[in-house]
Amino acid sequence: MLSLVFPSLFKKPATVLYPFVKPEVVANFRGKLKFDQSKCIGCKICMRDCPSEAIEIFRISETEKIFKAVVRLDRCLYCGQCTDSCPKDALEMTKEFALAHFNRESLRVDI
Amino acid sequence: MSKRVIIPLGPQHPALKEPESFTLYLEGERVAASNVTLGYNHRGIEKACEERSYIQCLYLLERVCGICSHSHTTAFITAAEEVAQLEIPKRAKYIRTLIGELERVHSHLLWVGVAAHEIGFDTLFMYSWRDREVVMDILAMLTGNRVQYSINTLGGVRRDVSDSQKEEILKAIDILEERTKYYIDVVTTETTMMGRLKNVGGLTHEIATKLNALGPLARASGVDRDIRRDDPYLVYDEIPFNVITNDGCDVFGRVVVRALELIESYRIIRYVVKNMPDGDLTVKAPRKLPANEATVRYEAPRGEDLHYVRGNGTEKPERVKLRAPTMANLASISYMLDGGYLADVPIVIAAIDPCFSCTDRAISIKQIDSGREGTLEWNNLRTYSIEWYKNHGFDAHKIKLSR
Amino acid sequence: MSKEENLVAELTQKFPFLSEKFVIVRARRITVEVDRDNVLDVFKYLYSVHKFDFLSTITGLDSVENFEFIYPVSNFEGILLSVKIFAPKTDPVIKSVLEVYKGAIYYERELEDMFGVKVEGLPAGRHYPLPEDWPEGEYPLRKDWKPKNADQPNKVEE
Amino acid sequence: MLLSLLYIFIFPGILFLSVYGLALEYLDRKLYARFQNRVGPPWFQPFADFMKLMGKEGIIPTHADKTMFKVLPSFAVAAVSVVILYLPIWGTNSLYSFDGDLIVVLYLLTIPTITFFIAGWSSNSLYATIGAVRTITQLFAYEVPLFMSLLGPAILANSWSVSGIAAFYSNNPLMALANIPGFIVAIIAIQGKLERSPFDIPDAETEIVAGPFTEYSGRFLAFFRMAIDIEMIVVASLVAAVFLPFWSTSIGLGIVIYLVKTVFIVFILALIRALMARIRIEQMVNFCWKFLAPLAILQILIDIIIKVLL
Repeated sequence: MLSLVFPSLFKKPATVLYPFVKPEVVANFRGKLKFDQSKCIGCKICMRDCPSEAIEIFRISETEKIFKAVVRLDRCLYCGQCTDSCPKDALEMTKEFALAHFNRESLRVDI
Repeated sequence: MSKRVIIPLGPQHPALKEPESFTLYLEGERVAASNVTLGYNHRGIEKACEERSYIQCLYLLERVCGICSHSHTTAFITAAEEVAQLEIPKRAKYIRTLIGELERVHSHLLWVGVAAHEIGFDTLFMYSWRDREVVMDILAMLTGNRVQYSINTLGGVRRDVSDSQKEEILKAIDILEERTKYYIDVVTTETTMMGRLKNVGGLTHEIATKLNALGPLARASGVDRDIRRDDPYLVYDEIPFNVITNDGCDVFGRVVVRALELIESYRIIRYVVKNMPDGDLTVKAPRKLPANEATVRYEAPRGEDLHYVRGNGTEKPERVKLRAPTMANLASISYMLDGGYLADVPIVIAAIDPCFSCTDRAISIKQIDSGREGTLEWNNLRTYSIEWYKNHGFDAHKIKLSR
Repeated sequence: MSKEENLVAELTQKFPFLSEKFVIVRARRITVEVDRDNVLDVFKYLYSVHKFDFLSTITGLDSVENFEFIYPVSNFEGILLSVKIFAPKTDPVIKSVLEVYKGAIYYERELEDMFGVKVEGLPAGRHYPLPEDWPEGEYPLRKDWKPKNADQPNKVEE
Repeated sequence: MLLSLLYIFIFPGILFLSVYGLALEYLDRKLYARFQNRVGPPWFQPFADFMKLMGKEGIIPTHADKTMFKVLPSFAVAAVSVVILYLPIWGTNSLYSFDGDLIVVLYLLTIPTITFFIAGWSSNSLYATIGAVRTITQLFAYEVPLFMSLLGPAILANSWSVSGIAAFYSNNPLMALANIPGFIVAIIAIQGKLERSPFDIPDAETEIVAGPFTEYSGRFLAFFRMAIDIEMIVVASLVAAVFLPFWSTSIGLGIVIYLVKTVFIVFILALIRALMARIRIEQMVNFCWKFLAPLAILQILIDIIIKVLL
């Protein structure tokens, strides 16, 4: 054990000082959702498949088929099922993380 | 004036990472008897599953336990696919096996750290967790997350493994194998560790069989039971591997079993990576599953994980039943604690690698003091303990500990 | 004949009332329906002769008019035999298997609390999977049981 | 008079001890972290911890003995602080010295352990009581080897005062080589004295939460932690004075040498802490009596033989 412990005095620490040093997340990280309004057809399969009722799709125009998505970050599990379920690939997951906030209302965001 | 001291260990205690309660009846430093109370983590998951579609259940069951999340989803999804009579592609099976074995590596390395921490050896804890980051990074690279992999879906897997990722895996496995061999060396030569692990928490072969112990706990008592070989699922019937058993019957034996299982897991991972066939990742799965039933046993890192699924022709399952390995090993805990030292309680509890979230998904336990032969009355056990004590040259009645 | 068929043949010979009750689902999976009064004899025979010494769990099921209980027992050959017994809802009483399987005590207590069945021969003990102050007559895993706030919508309000 | 006050309150009294104690605690924690390949705390962390604890509410349990509960932390700090007056800081002369102060120092060093015991006992809590019993059991195990390991050098130096021993070995540095077994025993025994791994049995957190200090909070706990920090300096200074024969007549260089010696001892202590698992109380007692005590007796024999030969 000594041969492991002693040399590590002179090695770079394995820990990362997180808030000061942002780690690089993996390429296919499942972070905050991103919504592409132009692709959405309003089928609402994502709403039906979401395990935690985190996402909702609203129609915002009376005349045209334009939709907006609202996601509740406090409920979202970041499982990515909605991106798999979406038939038009309107949803995708970004690398954005650290989404905490001080109140619940701020966690309900339009994406 | 009572001669025994009753020590609560939990629900909140530094030695326990999850809420559960052990009541220890102490005679000096010796544990005369113990009670286990669980239920603090009861979340009603089985009931909740009945009100969700199969896909939603999958993500719920993934959160039964953080560490064996892949075990629970794989067991559930295999059962669901059996209900639906789906044959998933070979490549998907290989990827599930790969993630499952990587999870076993991560779980066992985590356990080494926890066990070292329980006996006050924080340096080993820090180093084994540092090296665990290697496998965590691999899992994150493959699945997109460090803990909740979410790789299973009805009819296959969600992410593919590319050739460059395969190389990364093999590289990481080489590093891990070297590190694991080093830790085996440390654990088997470091005198303070040996002193703390040898002849602690004894569980003989007969008792282990009788109390239906499973997983590394049972294998360290010489019970040759491994679902991967006995009742193969996924592609384990194609993979050559050995089932590790040990006749130590103590905590040290459990360390050895887990350490050698790590080495076996590395072999399995290498085989899986090298022999992974090409093909599709998923087959088309129906949303409504027929009225049928299936029972699946899965060798999770901690032992046999059993899932029972019954469909009823709708989108939602009629009944989902899961039994986590810790649940079956609880009977052994009280047995192993009795007669040991207070100082050994944390390591003995840690030695079954308890996961109380899994266990508590729908259960709580008040275990009657289990004795040498079946169920001993508390008084008999206490008398037994006091006599044992006297025979070893120490009379508990002379200590005034409690007021 | 496969080992599953051998086992079925042998058990049918020993217990004639079990004929036609066996289903070989797939390799290593057999289910059998047993009358609740005979189940202990079957378990004793399985335990001692065929070394089915491992009881994984007891699954309870509420199938509207009946309760169904499934005992998956296994041996070292990897055969999982699911023994099913039924109890009508009007008379929900089953016998304890504790004398054969020592580890069953937790599973049986779970049945008592979650389904409200009476398990004969189970030693008195603590209120079991549920907290001590759980109200009488509330059995969560029965199909007609709903949580208190089940009618409150859990939707995103707009 | 003014000089005495200066000695007591500034240097090497309370102020120096608190600052240097916190500095050594930082060094210990930092080294421990670096041994484990971690980053470790920033330099002001022990000070920040101390200030934070001082500002927190001190909760006294209903069933505890209130007077004892409040008095004991200050008592522990006072007892360990007094010891420094008898230890040589620079050069070989301590501030107050008389023949036989070695015995006084050893007994003063026992007092904090006793206060831990009483503190645990008077908290009237289960974990604290068990911690207290373990503290006192451990005291009986390591105290005798520690005393005997210091006895050998004293016999060879023919002096019962710490400064006398220090002066002897500083004048005859080669003689210190005879005391290597004693040095090993002393280093191991002070691990027990300071309740550090592998002998952190009395406050084993995974077993009995925080041992005797389970019920302590706020400034009472702050004082106890300060007492433990000061105890570390004092014990390190004692071992340095008896076993490490380097000195200088000038005050400046003398203090530097003193600091180097104590830092060296803390380095060894941190290394041992990083390398060992916690052992059980009965293994600890066995180890102390079966290995440390004979080794200490061997040390005494070596010293007597050398003395006779000379």
